Amino acid sequence: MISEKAVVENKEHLAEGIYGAWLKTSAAREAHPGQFVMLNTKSEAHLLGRPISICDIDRDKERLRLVWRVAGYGTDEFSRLEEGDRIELLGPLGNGFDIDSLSGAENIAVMGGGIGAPPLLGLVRQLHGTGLKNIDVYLGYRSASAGLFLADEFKELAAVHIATDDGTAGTHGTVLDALDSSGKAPDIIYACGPMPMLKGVKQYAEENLIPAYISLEERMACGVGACLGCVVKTRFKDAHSRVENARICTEGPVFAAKDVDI
Amino acid sequence: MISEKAVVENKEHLAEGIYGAWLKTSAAREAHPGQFVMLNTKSEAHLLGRPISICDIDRDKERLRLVWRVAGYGTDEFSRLEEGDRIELLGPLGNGFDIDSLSGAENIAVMGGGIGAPPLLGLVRQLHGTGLKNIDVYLGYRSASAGLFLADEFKELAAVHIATDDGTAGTHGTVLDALDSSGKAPDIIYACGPMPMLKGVKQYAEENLIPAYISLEERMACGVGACLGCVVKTRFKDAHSRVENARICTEGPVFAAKDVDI
Amino acid sequence: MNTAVEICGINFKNPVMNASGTFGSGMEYCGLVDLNRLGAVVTKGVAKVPWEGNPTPRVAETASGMLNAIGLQNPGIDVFIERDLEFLKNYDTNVIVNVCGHSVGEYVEVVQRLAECDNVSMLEINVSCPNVHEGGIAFGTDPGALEEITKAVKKAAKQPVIMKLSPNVTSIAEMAKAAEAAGADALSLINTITGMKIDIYKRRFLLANRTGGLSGPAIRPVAVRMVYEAAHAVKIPVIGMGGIASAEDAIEFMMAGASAVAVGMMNFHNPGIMTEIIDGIERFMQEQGIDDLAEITGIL
Amino acid sequence: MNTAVEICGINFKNPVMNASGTFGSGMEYCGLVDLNRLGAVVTKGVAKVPWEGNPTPRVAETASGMLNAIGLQNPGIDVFIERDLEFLKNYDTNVIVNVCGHSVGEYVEVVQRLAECDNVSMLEINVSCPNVHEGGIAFGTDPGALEEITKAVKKAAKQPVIMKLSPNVTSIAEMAKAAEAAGADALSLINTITGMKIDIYKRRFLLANRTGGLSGPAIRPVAVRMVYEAAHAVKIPVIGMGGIASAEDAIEFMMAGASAVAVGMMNFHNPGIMTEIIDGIERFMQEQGIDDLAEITGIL
Repeated sequence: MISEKAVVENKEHLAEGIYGAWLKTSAAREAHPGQFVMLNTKSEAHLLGRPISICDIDRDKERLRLVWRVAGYGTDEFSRLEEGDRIELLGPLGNGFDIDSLSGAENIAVMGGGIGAPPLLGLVRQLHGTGLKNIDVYLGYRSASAGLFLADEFKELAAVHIATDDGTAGTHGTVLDALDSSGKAPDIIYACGPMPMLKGVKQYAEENLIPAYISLEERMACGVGACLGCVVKTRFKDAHSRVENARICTEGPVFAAKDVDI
Repeated sequence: MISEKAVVENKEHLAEGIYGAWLKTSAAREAHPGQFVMLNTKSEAHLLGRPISICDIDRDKERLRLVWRVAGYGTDEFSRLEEGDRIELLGPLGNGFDIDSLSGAENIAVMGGGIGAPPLLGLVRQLHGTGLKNIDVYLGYRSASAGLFLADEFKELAAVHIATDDGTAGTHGTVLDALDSSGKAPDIIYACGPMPMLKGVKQYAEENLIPAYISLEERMACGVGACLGCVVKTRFKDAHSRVENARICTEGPVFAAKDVDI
Repeated sequence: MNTAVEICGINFKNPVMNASGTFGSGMEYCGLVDLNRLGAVVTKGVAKVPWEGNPTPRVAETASGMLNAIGLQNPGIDVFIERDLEFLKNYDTNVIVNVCGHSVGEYVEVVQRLAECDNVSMLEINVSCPNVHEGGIAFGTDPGALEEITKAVKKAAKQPVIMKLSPNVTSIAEMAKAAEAAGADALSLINTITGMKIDIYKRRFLLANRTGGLSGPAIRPVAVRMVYEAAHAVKIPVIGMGGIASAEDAIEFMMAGASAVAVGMMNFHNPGIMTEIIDGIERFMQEQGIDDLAEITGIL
Repeated sequence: MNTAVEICGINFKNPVMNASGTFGSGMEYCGLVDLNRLGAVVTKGVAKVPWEGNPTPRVAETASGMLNAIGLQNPGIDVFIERDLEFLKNYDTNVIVNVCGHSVGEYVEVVQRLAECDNVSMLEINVSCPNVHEGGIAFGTDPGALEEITKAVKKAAKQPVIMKLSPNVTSIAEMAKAAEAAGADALSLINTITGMKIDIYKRRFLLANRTGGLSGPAIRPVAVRMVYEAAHAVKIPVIGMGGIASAEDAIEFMMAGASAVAVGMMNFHNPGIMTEIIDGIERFMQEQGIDDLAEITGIL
């Protein structure tokens, strides 16, 4: 984990309100898919770091790709970053996706809802690199008109199934509807997205007796596990906290769906 | 009085820590020498306007020239303004120099100490415009090495006498020492500068029984006379406040030296 | 859609007014702000005789806020009536007169003088100025003293009485209840929080008065909490203030329980802010399908 | 030049430590911050048994500050002693253990357990957490309750006792005197100021706990004023905190009367800030020709 000024190498406007950038930072050396970083705004009135998930990793060039949605002051300021700008970064943070948990799984479902999709791109690239073939990616968007960001990049690595809230592309509905209409029967799920979707994934996994790993979000202050601001209720006493709370920034953001109460 | 976004037309770095800019603003229409404007920073953590005196006025092109010294967060931010930038401006504010008070005076002394010099340039330009010839300008600086900002521009309009704290240019000492060594006997003084200098000017004027007009500074909040943050003790009950306090931002910043307790 | 609110039987065209002391009597701002658009103009504190106020420096900037220690400089009630109140007769807005004093008797004298004035809609009794040592804050931090002065003022007052509460107390609910029990018609809060700033290079206080009142967005969360606690402790209406800088902030105070809101130091940053907030409240009501602000006042 | 300070006979290599709750036990930050450079590590509040804390959301950003309502989640004294205190034995810095409880008895039990621990330099008694309803803040806002718990803790304590005071009181001087009279060895202040933030679009509180504690540069002027008032009311040393974001801020607190200072929320913004402040204090002493910090402590 390092704290340094990263340099913006390029900026992307991927869709309505969705931006991305490659940041030059030595944090890339130790980063894994599913981890995140904290970025500071330049404003003395907005002092908490903004957690942004890592979309892609380029270890050789020591670069991290971040993709975010403009949701407030910080992400709006970031959307105006330009090449060469420097930005305070803390990371990589969190546990990331546990690939070992695959243990012989053959049909892998990767499900991303809205701005939950970006952290899954690095995961799918890693899974693809291990030679796994049966990877199905389910991506949920508001509408085709708002832009199906990252979909084409996922297609280079896996079979992609689109769902949209308004039916303007792919299945009319959620990623779970897309899974349903695909007729596939995954034996493991990796998911990131809004809470209603994650609840659906958790329920699906429990009904089908398969493991699911979900990436959670919560308001954070420190990002490193010190402030205990971002916890999730757990089924068992957490080894660190000794209560039924786990730190999303440290024990997470990725949890086995069965272990958390959401 | 206008509140609007002014546009930076050009930026000047005049001397060590001394910057200037011409701002396009309709406030120029009604501005007079000796008045000031309030400029806002872009920071949500630094919310009070910064009072900056008007150095020069271009009514035709609706431009105001401001010259300031970097003394804190705001003036430092302003020093990084670039052509085309927009900045929130409120002004023109205050009374400015009262030319009618000349009433037949022939030998005019204009005294500026340090960052007190800029507001006097517009005054001297105005006096010069009225055809007055015997205008002597006394300018005090820290050191020649730090830069004798605006001195050449004053020279185009009047006889300039320099004083420096370290003697590296002109008289070794203050503007009052420069007046002394010039052998001149002014019958009116206009002055702006640090408080010790203004006290000296007030004393000189009283000893020599001549009128002196001095421009004062104080920490301000509103700049328009509403908050009563910036007052100076007066010799007589002030017509507005009904106590022996006058608002520097409204009754001033220029006062007859005899009327104020400094 | 209706932005009007009623407080103590008085109609306000909208819930937005200035906080006392940040707007003079409107005179200095009338060239920049259309006073007719405001729900009310709240005048700077006035006493029975002229007050000199504190020595300078009187103001200092802080992170997202400011400190002030003006010390209630004012020209006295005589000049105020003949000049400031006369000026305000030119405008179609409510006038709320903020009253200060060094003793119960002084407050009462000013209130009696104002009883004759027909363009005064309400009185705001300033028992919470942290920068006046004789009296002032004392009334604002002791429930007994607050009840005493509230009763005395109510007896003399012709207009409805707003007691302006200090945040520098352990329990704002207790103070709110004391004022209500003593007959206050409404409450306004918060006044400023006592603070201090030091120039470490000159080794002296930044304010000549040593301490001053902290205001601005920095204190907004404290103000919202206290408005919520006060509004839930009493039945009389509450006027909320403390760092309001946008229509969203104004709505936040109303949802916390405020029937109206006042804008303070942000008038200095942007003289147009009150009219912008009024426009913003209308936009919010349209977007959210709110016909009457009563639908959201104290909703939490 | 000497940056060391002595508090209750204990030597601190410099006056800079973290504020409890913003730094865990140092474990999470030890990869980013050299704990050996700090004057002390102040651990997060620990109780006799594990506490679950409050529901989420527990934090919210505000203008130049933040609100938190963690609710003192902690693993309990057993785990704390065997894990956190063991970890801190690897570092050459003072350890100040922050103690919390729901009753006098619970505080005393924890203090008794800590009496056996030889790498605990001081105890900080948290009687001012605004986010714990049973106990906590109650002890911090009533002078009588504060005296009672201070006496009980002092009787059981082997290490010097710091009472951490709440700013949510009418008179901080009265509370400081009560703690001193009851035998406190030192004071630390300020804890957070109770605040609230509302999501006006979702029409709900931003914090699940409704209210939370406001910290950060926004409240610094209030903290400096209270440190000044407390330090001038008592003879025991005061540890100052509240929005410190730079060496200049730290010096400001010391000039106001603090013998040492704690950095809180700004650790979240910049994990390197405490060491930067230590370096900055050294630079300031050099520039100003100060040999010993005692020269400027309480100079105003």
